[in-house]
Amino acid sequence: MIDQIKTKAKELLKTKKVDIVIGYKKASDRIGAIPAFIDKEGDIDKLIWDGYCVYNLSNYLKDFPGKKIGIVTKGCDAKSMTVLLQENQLKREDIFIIGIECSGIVDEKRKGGDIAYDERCKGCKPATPPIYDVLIKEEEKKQAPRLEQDPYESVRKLETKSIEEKFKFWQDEFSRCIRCYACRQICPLCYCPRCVAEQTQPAWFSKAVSVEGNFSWNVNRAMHLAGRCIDCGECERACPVGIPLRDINKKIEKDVKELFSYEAGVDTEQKPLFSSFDKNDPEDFIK
Amino acid sequence: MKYAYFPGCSLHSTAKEYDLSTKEVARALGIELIEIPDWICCGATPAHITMHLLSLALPVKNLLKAKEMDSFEVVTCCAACFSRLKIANHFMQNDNKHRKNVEEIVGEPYKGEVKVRHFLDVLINVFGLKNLTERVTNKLSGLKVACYYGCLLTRPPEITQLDDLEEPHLMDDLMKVLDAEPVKWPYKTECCGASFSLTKTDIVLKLSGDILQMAHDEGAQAIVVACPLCQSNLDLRQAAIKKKYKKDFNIPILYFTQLVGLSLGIEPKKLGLDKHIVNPLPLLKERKVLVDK
Amino acid sequence: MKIGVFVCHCGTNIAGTVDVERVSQAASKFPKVKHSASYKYMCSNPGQNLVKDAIKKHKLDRIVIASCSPSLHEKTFRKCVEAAGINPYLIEMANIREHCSWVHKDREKATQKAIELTRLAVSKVSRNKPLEKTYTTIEKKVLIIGGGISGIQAAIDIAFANYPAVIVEREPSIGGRMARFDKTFPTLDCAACILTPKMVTVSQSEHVTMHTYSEIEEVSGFVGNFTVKIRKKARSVDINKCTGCGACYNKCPVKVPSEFDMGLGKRKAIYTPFPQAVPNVPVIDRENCLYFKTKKCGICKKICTVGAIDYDMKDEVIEEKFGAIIVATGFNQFDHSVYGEYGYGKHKDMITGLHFERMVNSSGPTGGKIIRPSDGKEVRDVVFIQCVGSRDEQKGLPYCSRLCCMYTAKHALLLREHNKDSQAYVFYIDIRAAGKNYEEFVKKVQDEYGAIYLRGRVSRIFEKGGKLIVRGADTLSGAQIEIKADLVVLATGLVAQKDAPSLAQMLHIPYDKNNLFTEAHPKLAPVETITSGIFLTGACQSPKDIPDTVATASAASVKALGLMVQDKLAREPLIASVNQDLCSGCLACLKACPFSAIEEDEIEDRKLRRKRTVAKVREAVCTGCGNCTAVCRMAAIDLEGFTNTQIMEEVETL
Amino acid sequence: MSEWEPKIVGFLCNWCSYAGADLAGTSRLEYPPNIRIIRLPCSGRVNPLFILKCLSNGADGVLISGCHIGDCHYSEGNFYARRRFAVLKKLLEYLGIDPRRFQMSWVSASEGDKWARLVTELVEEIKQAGPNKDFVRKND
Amino acid sequence: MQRLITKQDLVNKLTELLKDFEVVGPKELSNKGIFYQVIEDAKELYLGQDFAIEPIKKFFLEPSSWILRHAKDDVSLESFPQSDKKRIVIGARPCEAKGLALLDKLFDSEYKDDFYINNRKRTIVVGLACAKPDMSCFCTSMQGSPAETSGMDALIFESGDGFIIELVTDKAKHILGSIGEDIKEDQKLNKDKMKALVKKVIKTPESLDKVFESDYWDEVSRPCISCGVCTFLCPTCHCFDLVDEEKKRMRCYDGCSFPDFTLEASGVNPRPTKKERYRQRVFHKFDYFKKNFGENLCVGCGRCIRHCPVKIDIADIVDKAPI
Repeated sequence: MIDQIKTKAKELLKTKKVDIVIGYKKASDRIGAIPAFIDKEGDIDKLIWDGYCVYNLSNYLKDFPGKKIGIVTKGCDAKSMTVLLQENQLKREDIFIIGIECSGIVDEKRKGGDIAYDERCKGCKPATPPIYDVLIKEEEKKQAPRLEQDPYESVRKLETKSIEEKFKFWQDEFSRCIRCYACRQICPLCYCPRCVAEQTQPAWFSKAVSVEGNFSWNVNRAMHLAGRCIDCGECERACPVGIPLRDINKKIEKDVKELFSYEAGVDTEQKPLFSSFDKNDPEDFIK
Repeated sequence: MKYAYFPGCSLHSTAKEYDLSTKEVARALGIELIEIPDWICCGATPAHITMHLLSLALPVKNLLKAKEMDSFEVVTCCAACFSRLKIANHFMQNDNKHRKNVEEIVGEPYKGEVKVRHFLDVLINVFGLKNLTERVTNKLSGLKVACYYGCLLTRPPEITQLDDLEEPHLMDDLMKVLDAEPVKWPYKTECCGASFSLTKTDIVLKLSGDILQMAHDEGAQAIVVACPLCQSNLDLRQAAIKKKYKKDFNIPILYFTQLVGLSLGIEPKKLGLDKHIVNPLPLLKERKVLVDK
Repeated sequence: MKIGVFVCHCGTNIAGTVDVERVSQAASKFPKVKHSASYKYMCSNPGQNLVKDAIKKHKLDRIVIASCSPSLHEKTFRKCVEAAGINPYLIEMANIREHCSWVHKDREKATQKAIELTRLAVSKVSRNKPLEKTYTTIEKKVLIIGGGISGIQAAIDIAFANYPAVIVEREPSIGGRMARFDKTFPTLDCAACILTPKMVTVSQSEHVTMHTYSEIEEVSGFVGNFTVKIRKKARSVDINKCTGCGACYNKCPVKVPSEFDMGLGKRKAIYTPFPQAVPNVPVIDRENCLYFKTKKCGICKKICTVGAIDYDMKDEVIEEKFGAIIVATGFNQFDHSVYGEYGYGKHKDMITGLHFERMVNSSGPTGGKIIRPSDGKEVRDVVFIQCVGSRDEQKGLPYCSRLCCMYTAKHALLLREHNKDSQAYVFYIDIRAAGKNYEEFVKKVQDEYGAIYLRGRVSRIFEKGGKLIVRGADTLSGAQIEIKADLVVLATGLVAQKDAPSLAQMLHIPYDKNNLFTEAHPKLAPVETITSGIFLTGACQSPKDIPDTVATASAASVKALGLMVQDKLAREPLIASVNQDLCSGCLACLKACPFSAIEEDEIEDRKLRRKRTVAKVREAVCTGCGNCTAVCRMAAIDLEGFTNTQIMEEVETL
Repeated sequence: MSEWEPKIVGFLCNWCSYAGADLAGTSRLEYPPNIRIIRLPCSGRVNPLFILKCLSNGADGVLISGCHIGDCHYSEGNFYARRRFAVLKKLLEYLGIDPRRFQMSWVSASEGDKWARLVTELVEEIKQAGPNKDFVRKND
Repeated sequence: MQRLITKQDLVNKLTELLKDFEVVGPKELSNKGIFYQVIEDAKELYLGQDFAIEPIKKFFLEPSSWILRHAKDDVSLESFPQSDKKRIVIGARPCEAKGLALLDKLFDSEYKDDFYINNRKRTIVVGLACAKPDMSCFCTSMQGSPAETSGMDALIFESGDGFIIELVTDKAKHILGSIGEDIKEDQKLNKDKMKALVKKVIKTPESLDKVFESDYWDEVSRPCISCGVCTFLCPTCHCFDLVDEEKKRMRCYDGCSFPDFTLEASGVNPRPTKKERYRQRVFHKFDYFKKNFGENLCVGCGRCIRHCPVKIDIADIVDKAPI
């Protein structure tokens, strides 16, 4: 399968169909992977594909303005490209999507024990990218076990707690936030030229590492991803202090599905969640 | 195909022949009908004119029994049972207040998850007319029938979701497959007066008489029904109508299951064709659609 | 920055509950406040002079007026400070009357709150920016979409004022629905007799241009500056050469059902829809024309002496600019085939009111004979059913179609006039005859023309013995009614044109759940839309009879002319603006703008050294609702007068 | 210090709710003085970040009030607001912010009485919820 | 001076110190990892070998802290009052403590940073020697070792069931000298042997001047996502930003990785792309600081490698720099 990727990459570069291929190569520790940016045919052999190829590479598309890009893409990553296309951040003709029918990636943060599939892969279905130019199937590896139960189990569990318990829970979690903005930077959909967190006129919320500053930042991040987040899980993975960010993203994902039957990243022509409405949207919360 | 079967009280009494023929047809076609053990009243007229909640709780109880059988689809033949079960499901799915009350009565949560089908629906939409065509050995050619649907099978349409409200056609389609000839007539869903059966028989005679007249005028030799109440009214009242209006129709009133049975080559007796007031056998003999054994 | 605060007593209205002096004193200590004062009536001339004098004396550059609701006096004080040399958008008002003194009784608490409200206003004004009104030019031409009576009347009115009007009509002729009518209620004027002169006026006016057999393809721009693409469909007949002699359609061998006659009569493959058509130039129906189907025939071309037939004609798309648009697209008939009780539209001897109009018309397909379409026999018993589709939330329309009562009465009258032995039966729910001489007309039909009115619904119609059996209830007598009818006429309701939503989307005007176009205000702006420069007339907004249609046409014309006579259009500066450096170009704002006031723009990004797409506000279109600002994740778009900085400053001050 | 009085911020649309609050005044309908109104053109103008700012700045409650559905001066603004704040409301509750602290209402220009009643009830609810001390900016 | 102490000795001593001192030490949060936090009960202390995610730096140079405020007259400015509570940090690793020693060179030399100095002065740092360096650790290449004591007042070593404590400063001897018992000569640890535990070894050039313009920086910075993980978690990174909020001035961490770093008010950024910013990071650590203060501004703790969301390895990058 890696041969297929390499063959395709070679062909793309040779025929000048693309200027650069974004894929994965071995990291310095010889175990993990690191994003690879191949613009010379000679470097193609560096490309790898294994369960450590966790990154959502669509984050890098913005780094090469004006260039044609070939990109190795898992199902979840392709969904974020759908949103980027929907939001006018990409031109479809500028990217060549080497779609991977991925069978799951490993959970890097898991300590000890066997190598296990990442939690986010269990809810992933189908693993086929919604958009691609060529599809490469992964045959050798065993599929990540599909999560048969409710994908919102942990969200629901939290929902049932009392308001005080919920506050306590999130206060504890957010208190560790150091505002490194790794969650934002790794997110393929956080592409604002200047994030509101950095603006000073007005200062939207406190930059202090404090209860309200951290709270505001995280609510802001979540709201700005409402109806956009495609649950690639990169924010939670990148967070050095282990804040369960997916539990927030999933909560909104669940709500907008229930309230507005809206799902992110399924259709490039779809209007953004907050730039559209239905006359019959629920309003039982309004007095 | 395996279903929980809810016969209802009529099919165990006045409409025995409907029960018999349904079971025969099902057996012949390999449709497994397992009677819900210990079923109770479906909540029809006696319950629903007295107490709304009772008329919901009774069918829900039956549906819960079906659920215990691990069978998530219930089949019934009686239009009234069909209506009650469907209505109960509708309320349990859409009306929180009623659901809560009913759940309290039956002591179990239920959200309308057991699917309810009429046997007509199963024959046509699940077994399929095409498959049925292949199984017909004894064509009912030349038999002119008026398909009569009555009031409960299609109404209210948002609940029954079975057939066209004003111009139902399921039975007509079925008859065509048996090579019988369904007549075009406007009284398919006209009221037969069943609700007044015992209280104001006069009205029933008038209404049922009109239906028989229209069927007769349009050239029907028999009327096909899918409801035990329709059947008993139209069949039973012909004598009284004769007396009052001096009109002797002598039109046999048959269940669609009986005709399907005949076309599959099942013996008339097994289909209960000997249990009608207006004897259909002479007609069926004349039309040469009886199976000679 | 020098802020002046002026607190109004409003007689005792404010001073009765709020300690105005204390508010004034407290305000003088707010940051950046250089002067504060109070006065009995700040809005009075002496009050305004006090403000003006203080501005000069203390060199104030921003003003807060603590008084009543800004909805009352914001304009007053804007003018006042402007006169004193301050930009009118550098004032804010603290509403200490409606929101404070009038709703609280405790003097201490009310005073406290008044101080707080004033503090809010001071903090907001400290972030205000001077703003200037903007001006746009106006294209002095009006587009009228639809050439029915509505569009015709509007064109006549515009032309009368010597401004150019352009009618776009998709049918081959103008005239619309009214051209199909026989007589009009309640006066029984011949519809053609009163419509034809108007059609001729329009066709002869030097100010009116007609594009018939044409459709709107695309609309862009904004009030004063609409750019419209019009598709002129290939007519296959040169409109400039044709003399209207009619030889072509007389000889054409193909006969098809006539749309104009609702299928009751036939027309040729080359045809004018009706004899008085304007323009009197035929069109070839390419779907049925033998030449187009088989490349044989060509009779019309051979016979045309002026060589007007052009088989190779192509659709042409033209682009024109307009200052205003009048939408006069009219209505469609409700499709009654949804009703099973009426036989799903399958009975041959059941027709609609519009069929009846054609049938009863002496130049119509039956020569004015009222017959049964099934066998051509003259009718005796005719059942009219009102409210078919109308007032039926289940299967039809929730609204009343307004004219069916009247046209049914007219039909009942015409029936008896045409056929002395006939009998009309009318099933109705209510008779709604609210109009000049309308009620009298219905009464006359009942009393003098013997129409039997039955209050009730029809439950079933079926064929028996060659007749239609109509069964229904007469709720007044409580009886069941069964009528053996020769003909049933359904008064089907009026519905929006099928393509109304797509036109509305093109024009960026809202439409309701029935696809009827929505007026800007149901009472006070019934012919305007929320998109300025676009006006509504006739039944595209709601069912209307002819007098109402003509009235709204003239009303819309006046609105359009009101724009035409302006030199320039002034726009309030309280609109959105984009900081293009911050804009990512995601265009969430563009998609969320109810007015299409945002467009794409391309800028050279100096940081990235490349061109990129960003949003840009079309200033003339923006109404200043601010929805865009709230969907902008990067806060790149802001609303003047209610900027993020102003609001955040207010919140900070809490 | 005297008994604690809640501080409530109201973001009101100019055309319906602000006018409704004006009408409450013109009709002399009394209600508690705890609300501070910020006038905006439309409920669609309200950025979710305003709400966060209010809460972290010490407001005990925040109210957004706009035109009833169908009445919006800008025809659609309140539709957008409704969708936006349906999500925010659920999110805040999920994160442990007392749902009473963030509310939304439709008040038309003719509903002065509704406005007065609404504010009275709101103040009562916020009083029960108590001071917003968890989430407030600490002045250390 | 080395002494032998038992776990219980340590717990008892800390319990005693809790009365007068603020005690900071590693805590294990379930599923989240190890975090330095203020300890309220000595039993909460985690003294295992897993590394804390954040370095101890955050107790000396806080992620965000108020430094100035408006005085009561609303016009003049005054410094924010600072805490003078005595503090003991326990469990900091040698690399992190060395980071403090490097920060001292900057904040407590020519330029005096009152806030930092105050935090340093009021704190005793008791380190914990590393018995299990992981594959990201490269302290020995940065003149450190798993048993380095620079920046510390005392260092404890795991030894059997108990610890060996090495008291470095008088401050430490004064407070901790009384616990445990004197150590015998044969029980003393061989610190040099511990160096061998660190497997990752890199070479750092004397100067990077020659490669400043190299395309190498473009290549190695490409995977960088411009987040602040490496700088915020670095025991030596000390860039900060000043923010005015509500009449107060705050300083908070900044990082050369952020796109807004060194963005000027005019809109111009002298380091416009990741390439320049990443190069700045490497040069600051391995070139400029060395030229100014004689040492690399890196202690080889491996945090930036361990926690980089895209596994960028600065050690590898410096090692392979095309000198």
